[in-house]
Amino acid sequence: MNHLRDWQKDSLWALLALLLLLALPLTSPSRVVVDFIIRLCAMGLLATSLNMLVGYGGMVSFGHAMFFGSGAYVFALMLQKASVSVPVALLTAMLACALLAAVIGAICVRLKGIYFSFLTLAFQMLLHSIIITWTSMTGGDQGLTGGIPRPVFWGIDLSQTQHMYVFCCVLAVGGLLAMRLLMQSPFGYTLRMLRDNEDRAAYLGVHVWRVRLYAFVLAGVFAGLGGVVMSLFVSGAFPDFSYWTMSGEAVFMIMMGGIHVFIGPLVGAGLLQIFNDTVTRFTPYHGLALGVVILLFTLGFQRGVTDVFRLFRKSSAAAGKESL
Amino acid sequence: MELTALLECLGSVSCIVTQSSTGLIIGALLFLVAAGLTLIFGVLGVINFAHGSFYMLGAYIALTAYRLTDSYALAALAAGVGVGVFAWLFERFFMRRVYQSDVLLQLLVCYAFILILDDVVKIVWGAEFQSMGMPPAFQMPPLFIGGGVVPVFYVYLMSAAGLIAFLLWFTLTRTRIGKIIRAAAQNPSMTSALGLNTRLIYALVFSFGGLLAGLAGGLAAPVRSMSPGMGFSILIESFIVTVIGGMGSVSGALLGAILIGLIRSFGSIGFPLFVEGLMFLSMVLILVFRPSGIMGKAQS
Amino acid sequence: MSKNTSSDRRTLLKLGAIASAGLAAPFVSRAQNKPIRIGMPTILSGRVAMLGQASSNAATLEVEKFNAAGGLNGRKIELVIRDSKGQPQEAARVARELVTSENCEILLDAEASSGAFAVHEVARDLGVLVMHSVSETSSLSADPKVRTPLGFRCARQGIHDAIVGGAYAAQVAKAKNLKRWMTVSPDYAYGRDTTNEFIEYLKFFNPSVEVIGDVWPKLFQADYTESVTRLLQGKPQAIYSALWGGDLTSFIDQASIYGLFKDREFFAVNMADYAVLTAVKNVPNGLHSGNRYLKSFPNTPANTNWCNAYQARFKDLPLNWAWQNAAAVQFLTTAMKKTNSSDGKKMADALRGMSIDSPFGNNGKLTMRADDNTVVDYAVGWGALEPKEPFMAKPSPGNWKQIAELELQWKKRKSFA
Amino acid sequence: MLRIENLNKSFGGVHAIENLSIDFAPGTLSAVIGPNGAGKTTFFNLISGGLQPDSGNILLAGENMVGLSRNAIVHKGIGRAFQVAKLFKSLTVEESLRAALQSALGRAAQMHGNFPLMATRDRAHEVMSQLGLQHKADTVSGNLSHGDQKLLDMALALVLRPKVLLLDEPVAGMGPDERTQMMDTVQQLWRQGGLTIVLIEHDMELVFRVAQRIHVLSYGKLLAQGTAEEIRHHPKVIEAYLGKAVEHTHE
Repeated sequence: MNHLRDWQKDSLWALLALLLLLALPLTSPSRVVVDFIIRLCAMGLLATSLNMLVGYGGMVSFGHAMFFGSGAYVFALMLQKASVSVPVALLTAMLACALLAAVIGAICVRLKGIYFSFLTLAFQMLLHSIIITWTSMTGGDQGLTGGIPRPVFWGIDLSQTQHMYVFCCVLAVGGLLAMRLLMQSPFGYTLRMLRDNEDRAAYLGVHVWRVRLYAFVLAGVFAGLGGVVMSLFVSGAFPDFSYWTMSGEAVFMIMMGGIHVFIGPLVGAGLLQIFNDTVTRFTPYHGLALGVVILLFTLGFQRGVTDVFRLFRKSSAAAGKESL
Repeated sequence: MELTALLECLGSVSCIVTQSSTGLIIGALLFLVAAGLTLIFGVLGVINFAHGSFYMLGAYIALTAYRLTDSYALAALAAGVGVGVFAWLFERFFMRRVYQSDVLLQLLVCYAFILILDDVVKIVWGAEFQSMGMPPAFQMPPLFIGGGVVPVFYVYLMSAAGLIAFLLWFTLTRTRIGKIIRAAAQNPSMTSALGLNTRLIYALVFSFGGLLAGLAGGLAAPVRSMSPGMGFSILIESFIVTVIGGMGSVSGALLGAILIGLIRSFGSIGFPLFVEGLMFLSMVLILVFRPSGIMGKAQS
Repeated sequence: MSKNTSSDRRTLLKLGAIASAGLAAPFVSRAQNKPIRIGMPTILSGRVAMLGQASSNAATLEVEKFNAAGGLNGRKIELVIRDSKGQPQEAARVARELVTSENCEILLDAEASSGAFAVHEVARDLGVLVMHSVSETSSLSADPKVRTPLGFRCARQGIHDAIVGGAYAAQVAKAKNLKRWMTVSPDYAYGRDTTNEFIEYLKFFNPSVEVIGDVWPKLFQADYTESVTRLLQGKPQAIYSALWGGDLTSFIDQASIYGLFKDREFFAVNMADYAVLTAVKNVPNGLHSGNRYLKSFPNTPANTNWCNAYQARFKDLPLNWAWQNAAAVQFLTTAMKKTNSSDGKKMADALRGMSIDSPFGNNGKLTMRADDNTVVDYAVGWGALEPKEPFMAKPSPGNWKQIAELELQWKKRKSFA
Repeated sequence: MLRIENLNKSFGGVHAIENLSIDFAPGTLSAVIGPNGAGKTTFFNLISGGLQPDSGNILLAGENMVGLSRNAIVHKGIGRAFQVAKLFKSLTVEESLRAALQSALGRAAQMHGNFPLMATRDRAHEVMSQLGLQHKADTVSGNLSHGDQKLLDMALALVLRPKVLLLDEPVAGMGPDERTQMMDTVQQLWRQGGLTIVLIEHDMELVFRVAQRIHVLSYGKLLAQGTAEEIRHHPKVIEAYLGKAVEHTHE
């Protein structure tokens, strides 16, 4: 019965988080909070899905944002050009990301270490050039403009802020829960085996290439989900979404939040967003400020916030199971 | 796609001459920047993602030095030395502390400096783009060689690139310091066990890599306007060159640079709208079929 | 010189912060005295930071003038300037935040195109008045699918430049018998659109012109060698370029050493902007440009005075983005005075079709065209350049009647109208 | 059980394994010895699929393993422990074993349900108690002592119920007491039956004490094979190997 309890515990936490999120706008009428959380949903999905690869699988992807961008573009295009319903567009976007990730992943996951990173980066830049070049479909460098139509479905009208907020929260919490369950599943532990010692895992009968590919595809799908949320937020899709800067931001989020705790990337995304939103308000030299903060984290702590807490907890508990 | 144009060009000698010389010029400029990046990777095993920013810093230092002295040679020298010193400090106080860490931490430290340097340049030199202008000595009509046109200034830049390539090759393979550097690259613990100061070697190599980036920025300053953030496209270009040529291989960087130069000069005829895409595509193909690059050692 | 402007901006931001602290204080309750807050998302970092700097400078100057003159019945305008870093999602975020948390009633959007579209959608979503002051992309106002009743544009448009430039270049081509043309423009929407439109009107006014090749370097490319040699090989008699800013400067520097401009006419629409004119050290002969902003065009006291005031205040010459933002603020303040309110809908009604006195007008007046909420009648012209003040001695101003006619036909072809 | 026929492998012209044929009978405990560079580890790598032979056959109960991937060979029943323990350093002992088991059950990529699977519990505990690791069940592998790491490494191979267990220097880097203890454990495992064990070892005394049959490699070739007594007196072995080994133990 032990495994059932874990599963239920995670779901209960997710439900609680969702209820809290939904109650939040009631406590403060400010739309800033709502906007903040919608963006956090998008970036949290991106960062957490990247951490499935980096933190759990030991696969350092430099090009993860390509799926974020693909998700945004496919979703927006389906609504704009194919005029399908929102759920169909959502499913198509995730499916497209899965397919793309399967093709690119099949090539990338064969490579190890830094070469895997380079190849993902190269694919991302290639995809970015294609988006820029294929103007008739993507709108090129201007992005997909003109707004995304949001037909009402199941009584949900995404042009209303409240509906949109609830929708994004449900997508994000659902996505995060799904990733959590995946990472706690047998598959999740196989992934940890590969991270710790890929060679040994192969000698224990693990089909390394296949498991990595599954992880790559799954991470791509959830990054795409994040892209969908972002495209709803900005009502469009832009080449920047699949640019290296977006991947870089995601990498920084997971490093800032910590890669050894499931919600670390989410915490990192939140912290970076708070930092960014505050600093840009006061100075145009936010690059300088962010640079200093990054140096503080990388050289001072050498690890993310949640990892610091985890170490602290571990050292006070002297011993015990790893939380990951 | 304009494949007919490309085929037409390939059928004409003068077009081939011109485009090839164009490719060589682009390649020479690319090599100037990429050499430092690949040298640092080859010896230290770290990727200096701040390399483009070093280039930018070099260009700006050259600009100021040129305005002060009116001498292009002094400007380029100041750029190289200035950035070399900066790189030494950067290595000493920041990079050194993350050599043993995850590549992600190294990436972030460099990223932090990309952000910081962009803002510093903006504070010191302003947000508007700046231009140094061609020194009067090079304001002369271009040379006509074998049906192709080659500006005098580029002849000079190409010789500089060739000289640097030769000096690097000579130093690394024919001198004692080169032997020590190669030993430090292959087996750092053995090198320090032999009583050599690995740390100093690393600092020197990093600083020299920075010097090359700064020098490149200074050398190219007369024909490239500068603005904060200009380092990024330079980083991407030299990164592609380095990966294609083989991370850590100086001769690979030279080959990669020329290859990219040719891809750009001929690609701009055949695929005018997808030249950059072609560069990434070639990087993908190299990584898929020969991950360690043209001249790199095979993946273990 | 830029040091001064940035410290000015810092003071400005500080003032903004103090003012917002004052706003939060409880004793400010009387609605009449509540300042009118205008949110201004723009680009203050990265490669086009000078765009944001010129825009915010000019807007600040106009707002100061308005406030000094008593504001709107004592209500002053507060400009809240935010950096979007040139990222569309950040532009959307900043724009939303300006409205929802900074209580801005109006958005003055000084974003480049993709950011402008993102801000446009935010304004549509939140129902606030937005004045685009930088984006030159026609579809922002021309495409009825994109247009909103509360969205306006106070910026030049590529199509206008193309018609005027086409007419001017056709004349030069006739006079000098220039038949073989090539183009070199940055490979992105603005570069492609303006180039195609220019060529279209060049051929319209002079059918004997033949375009024998086109070259598309990347935006912010460092090395233009392959573009230059492609142009050399084509042996055109004239070259058109939509390159701008630092890219144009680099291109000219690199092309000069190849002797590309020798015995050739070069038409660069974005050349006559002080940033480029002052940066290019060796301006070649045979250079023609559209006006971006010139102190001497229109050659009126109002324009010269405005330029002098700007230069005195910021120790820098105004750029194209500067006049557009100044005019944008002029439109907004005039609409406020006319409706005696800062209500977006009322102001929008007033703005539609409104004409204002402005130094930047063709005949001293600027008009916000009613059909598509976009500015017309601004000073637009082309002319041959020389390396020193006044740079363009004999500009040929565009004919707005002709522009309007041709623009309408163009919109019909694009099924925008 | 495991038959090696005419196995060859060379690296850039150097013969690491040359025309090697050995038959490991079912249920035996055999040892492969040889000086450094004799090709012992290469031999194991060839059997377990880490390297592909240039020619020759590796037959497990008559079935040829050549050309199969590492994971396929594991599924056929050849388990392997390493000279330097290869562990999953962030997983606990029990988690490691259960993760290994789930992959043997073909459920490595199962995405539903929680880890660890119930189906893996009993076997994991069985192996832990066989090897005396039960009180370390919740210790993170990376924090284990050297000896325990070697045990866990062996346990990882053992937990999959291999037919043939390859042990690469099971006592490397251990103190004298630990060595004896480890060898006792190996012997116990073997006595429980059903398992064909092949070990590589440097420590001659241990090998002569436990191994039924000993195969001596030198420069990739089979020099001699036989019982401990036969090997001890084999002239070629004494000449080529034992001298060095004696020196080695005196160091």
